[in-house]
Amino acid sequence: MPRTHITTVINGDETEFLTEDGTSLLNALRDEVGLTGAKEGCGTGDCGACSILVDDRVTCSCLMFAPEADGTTILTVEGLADSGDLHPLQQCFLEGAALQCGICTPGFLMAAKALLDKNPDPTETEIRYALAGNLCRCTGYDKIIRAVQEAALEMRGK
Amino acid sequence: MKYVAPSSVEEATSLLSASPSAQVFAGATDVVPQLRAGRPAPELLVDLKKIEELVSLKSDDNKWTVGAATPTAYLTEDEAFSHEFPGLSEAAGLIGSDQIQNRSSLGGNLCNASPAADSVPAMVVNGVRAVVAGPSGTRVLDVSEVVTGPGQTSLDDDEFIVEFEIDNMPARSGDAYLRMIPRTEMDIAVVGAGARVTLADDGSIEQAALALAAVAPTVIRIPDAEDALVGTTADDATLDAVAAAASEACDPIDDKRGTVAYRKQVAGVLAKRAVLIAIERAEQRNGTN
Amino acid sequence: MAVTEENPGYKWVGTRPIRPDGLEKVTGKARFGADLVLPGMLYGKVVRSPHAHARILSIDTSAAESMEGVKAVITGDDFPDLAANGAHPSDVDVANNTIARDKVLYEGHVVAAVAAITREQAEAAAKAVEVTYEVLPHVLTVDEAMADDAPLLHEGMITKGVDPAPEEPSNIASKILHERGDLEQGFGEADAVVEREFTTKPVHQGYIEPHAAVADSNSDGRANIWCSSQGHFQMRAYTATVLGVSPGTLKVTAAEIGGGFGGKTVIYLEPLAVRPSQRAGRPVKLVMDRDEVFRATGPTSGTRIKVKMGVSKDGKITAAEVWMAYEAGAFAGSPVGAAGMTAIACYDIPNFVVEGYDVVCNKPRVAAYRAPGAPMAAFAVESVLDELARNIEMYAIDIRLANAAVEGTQAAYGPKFPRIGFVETLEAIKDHPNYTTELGPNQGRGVAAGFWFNAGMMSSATVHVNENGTATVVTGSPDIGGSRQSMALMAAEELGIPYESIKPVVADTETVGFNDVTGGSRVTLATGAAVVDACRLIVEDLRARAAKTWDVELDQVEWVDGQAQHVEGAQPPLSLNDLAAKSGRTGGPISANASLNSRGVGAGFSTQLCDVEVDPETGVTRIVRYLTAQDAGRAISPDYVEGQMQGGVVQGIGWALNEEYIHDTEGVMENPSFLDYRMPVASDLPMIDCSIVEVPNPAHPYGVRGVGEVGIVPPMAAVGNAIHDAVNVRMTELPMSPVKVLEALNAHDE
Amino acid sequence: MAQVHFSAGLRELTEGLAQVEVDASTVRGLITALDEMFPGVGDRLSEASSVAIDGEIFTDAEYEPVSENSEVHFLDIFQGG
Repeated sequence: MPRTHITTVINGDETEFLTEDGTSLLNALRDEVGLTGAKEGCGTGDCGACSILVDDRVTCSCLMFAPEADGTTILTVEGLADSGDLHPLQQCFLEGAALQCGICTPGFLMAAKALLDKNPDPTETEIRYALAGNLCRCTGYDKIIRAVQEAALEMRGK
Repeated sequence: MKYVAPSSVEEATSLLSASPSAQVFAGATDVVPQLRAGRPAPELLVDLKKIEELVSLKSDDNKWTVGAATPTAYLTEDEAFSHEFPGLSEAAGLIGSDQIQNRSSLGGNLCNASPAADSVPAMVVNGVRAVVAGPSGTRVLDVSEVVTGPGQTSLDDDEFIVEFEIDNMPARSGDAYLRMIPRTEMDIAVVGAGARVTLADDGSIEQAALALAAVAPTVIRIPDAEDALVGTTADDATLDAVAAAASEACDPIDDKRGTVAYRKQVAGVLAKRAVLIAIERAEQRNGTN
Repeated sequence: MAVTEENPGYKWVGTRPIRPDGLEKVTGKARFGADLVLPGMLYGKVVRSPHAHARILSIDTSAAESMEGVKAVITGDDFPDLAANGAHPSDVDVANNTIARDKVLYEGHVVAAVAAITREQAEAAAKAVEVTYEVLPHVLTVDEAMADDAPLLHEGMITKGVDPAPEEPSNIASKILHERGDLEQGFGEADAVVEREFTTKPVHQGYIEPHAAVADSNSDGRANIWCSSQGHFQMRAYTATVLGVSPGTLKVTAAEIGGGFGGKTVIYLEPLAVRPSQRAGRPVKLVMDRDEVFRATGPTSGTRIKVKMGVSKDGKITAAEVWMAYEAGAFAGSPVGAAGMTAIACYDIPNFVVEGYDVVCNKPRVAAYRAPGAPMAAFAVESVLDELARNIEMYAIDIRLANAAVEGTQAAYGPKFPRIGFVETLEAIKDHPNYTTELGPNQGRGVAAGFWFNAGMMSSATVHVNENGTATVVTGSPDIGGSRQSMALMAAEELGIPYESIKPVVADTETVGFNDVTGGSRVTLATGAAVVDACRLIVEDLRARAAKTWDVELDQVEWVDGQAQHVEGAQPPLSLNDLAAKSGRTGGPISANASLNSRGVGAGFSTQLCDVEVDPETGVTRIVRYLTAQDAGRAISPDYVEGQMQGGVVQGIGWALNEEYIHDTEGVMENPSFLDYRMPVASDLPMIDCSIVEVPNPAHPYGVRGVGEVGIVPPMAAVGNAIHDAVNVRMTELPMSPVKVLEALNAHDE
Repeated sequence: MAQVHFSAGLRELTEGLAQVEVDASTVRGLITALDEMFPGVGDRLSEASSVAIDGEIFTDAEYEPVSENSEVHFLDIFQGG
């Protein structure tokens, strides 16, 4: 089957790849582009482990067909740090022990970034609802919520 | 599966007419899980999001127009829209996570034809109209006429919804949507209830609309409850009658998400609560809109 | 906050530095099971049974084999017949669960596997494998399976633990029994007696990472395997058994693991990747979809449990009678044994009978899940105890204090307890502000306690001192919850060098000595003890090298703060860096191994306090406040001790409120997705308050007990007791979903 | 003599006895002695994964020493998660 040529900007770099039309953007990123930071936990948009930003909006990459990405700008967890300097969310997740196994962490970071970009001073409840699309089975969410609060505080201070 | 993203309504309809096994989609938030669950793959995937009018949100003096593929996040983020139709905005904001709401749309939520679609009761009570495009032009349907049964719509295979029209909220009116899910998020409604009321000058209810989701093969209106409300101030006895009418009108199924008895009982509870919120909002708007 | 016998004055143990593997995990670099790509790699796909119970009449693979890109198709016939070879029955079960031979025993049971060049080709080929079944009648619950004329899963299953052995086969794999004293006398002495029957549904571990394995094999059968596993040595052993090869021919590397909770202590995919890889001569990757994870892995047992208990007016439990039946799924081996031992282990009870049955049924074979078996039994026993406390008007905490097991109490399962910290967890709850916070309308408060043994088992560790005085700590225990941090903290403490100078590594099966699975809350205890032993060997070696350098006797050298010091100060100290830099002069590289079979397991106790609010019109329960107090022995890494406590509680809350396997009448799972298998999301929960209790385990160098499991034991009863406190209905079925709570409220009103 | 305790499930093999005294210096010696007293019990005990000696639980305890006054319990198989 002929494959479709896709041009995107991923983590700041113009990136081209070939894909079958029915392939999910998640699988294209992982298999064709070699970015395995986004994870497949469910493939149906229920766990958020595959969350990425597409044109600044947080999206489950498992629910996007790869050709839909043509012409978009994508940010994955691999592009979250600024040339080696961790994003405050990454730093706060580390310092606050907000991860155990770490499989959900890339998705949480991207969803939390989308939240803080939109709402720099969220309440605990707003954080909990904004992250409700991201499942974590290890932490009970407590330390994740605290890490996002901490990162928000730090980002507002800057 | 071949993917195409037409840039005009005409291009889309001609693609659909030419390919009987085509699937239109907007956010694909239902299509992808269904394909994964084993639904036969269509030959053609028609992405409607590149058609300008399908992704838009506008208002004029009389009405709002919402492109059928507009992400529901646009609705909840739009302060004017959310002020005009707080219940519809809330319903849109209940469709899945933030991730989903950046993709899901009113058109997709309606045409997926699930009895449990959150936005549909809120659209029905607001009298939303669907502008449907097909090979021979467009036609306008009341939203309540679109879904005919679980997974079934009145649209032809080569038709799709372009946009929704919603008349501005009248003075002294308010809408509300509530749903019951076991968790706080990320669930399909076990029961959903949308309500809208318009109050008379004396504070009594002049018009009422009540619609329930997930309690019948399609979203249903509850005329008995609406009739019971009109002319009253929604005192306890009236609300009890509303609840009873709502429970009575239900024709639900037992499934993994809830039982018949539960759905009937909770339909009454949510109907009552939704009406009360709608009344409160109507009082707050107090004629000045 | 910590209840402690003494302040040990550690420099690193008990601190909260950044975890060693953290940076890779927040930048997306960490490599999990499905992330590995090898040159020439094929994609595999498994073919599964659509039936709950059926005889396999034939499998036709010819169409699949002829499809484009398909490189191998395998079935059960491609594996040795272990039963015919006289293998141990439990090994036969492992093999037959990995791929069915004559019969499929549950929906999702593997019947074949394919490997092809692309994912899409593999999926198409899997669909093209034609299996002809003769559908058989099935049984889904313990009641159906134990019925007199129930269809049998295994024709030869004779109940173990019954004397004389039954002559007829049944679905009851075994019976367990514990008893002491005289029940009749005990109930005779009681002033209040409560008898209740409880049911619980199978629930899944719910790890976010689906199972994944990559195998690269050759025609000679040797293979490299990368997998997401809680124990790659165990995977090696199981895989070798199923393939009929020597374990030494397999090299297994543990990928980063995306959660396990017991569910990744067993094999599913590894042999199904190795065999096609061997056929094709190319690497094969197999990754499960989420629905495969639900249908064919995991869950823990659904149960039916009857509890009768009596108490005297002063709150002493006089007698307890517990009957329990646990679903094993398709093969023998439910955790009913542990359930029987833990059910009443928190309390000192003079008269009891605990009877349990391990029952097979046509559902996926159960796998370990966090304190396997204990949570369901605790739900039953702690609910009854709550009711007894109300009957005699005693506070829930106080009735537990009145009966609490302490050092010297003879546990219901046999031996006397050494020093334990149960009472301290009860007191920690009483001392916490949550205990006296005022409740609002429709709110209620519940208490429950739990016990878990914790495990020891076998571990190995190797410590290498690098030439600049840093150290590499190598173990074979996959890190599922931050254990590398604990290893580094203990090594830093022992060697006296900074935590940052230690690099903890999880090595493959060829690079480090044997390690049992990461399970049973054992890693910080047992692997930690191996690390401590290896570090102590290093320190001995360093002292000897310093003595050689100074030309003094060994006893003239002490190891203090990361350096060799002369006891009389006659020599300038030699740091680890100094000694490492010149190791060539003093005997060569500095390295030590330690291997052990751990002793001195420290039992874990947890007491929890839950506040709920119930909507009486919809039956929805929300958690308002939650406090967990747990005896960690010593919290080596408090961040990750809290993480284990909070994570265990929230899994328990999910189990309590919404999680369950739902099967249709044909035995097909109806909710194999995260949408309908409702695990808690962030907005469902409050912060989970933790009180780490530290009653050191005297048998461990740092007092560690193990913290991973016991936290999931009390929540279901804590939530149920809180619901009762809020709306006065006693919930006896899990999950306590809105539907069930509203039914109970309606029945109560009538 | 070490005190050996049997769980109720094992008592069918020990003529109903809950406890016996055995002269042995290791767990293996103890199992051998018990098997002589109660034929068949040895296999069952060897299947048990854990042994508690004076309250301390061991896995694969065959060669663990047992002292003069030790209290020994054989435990049913259980698995951690």
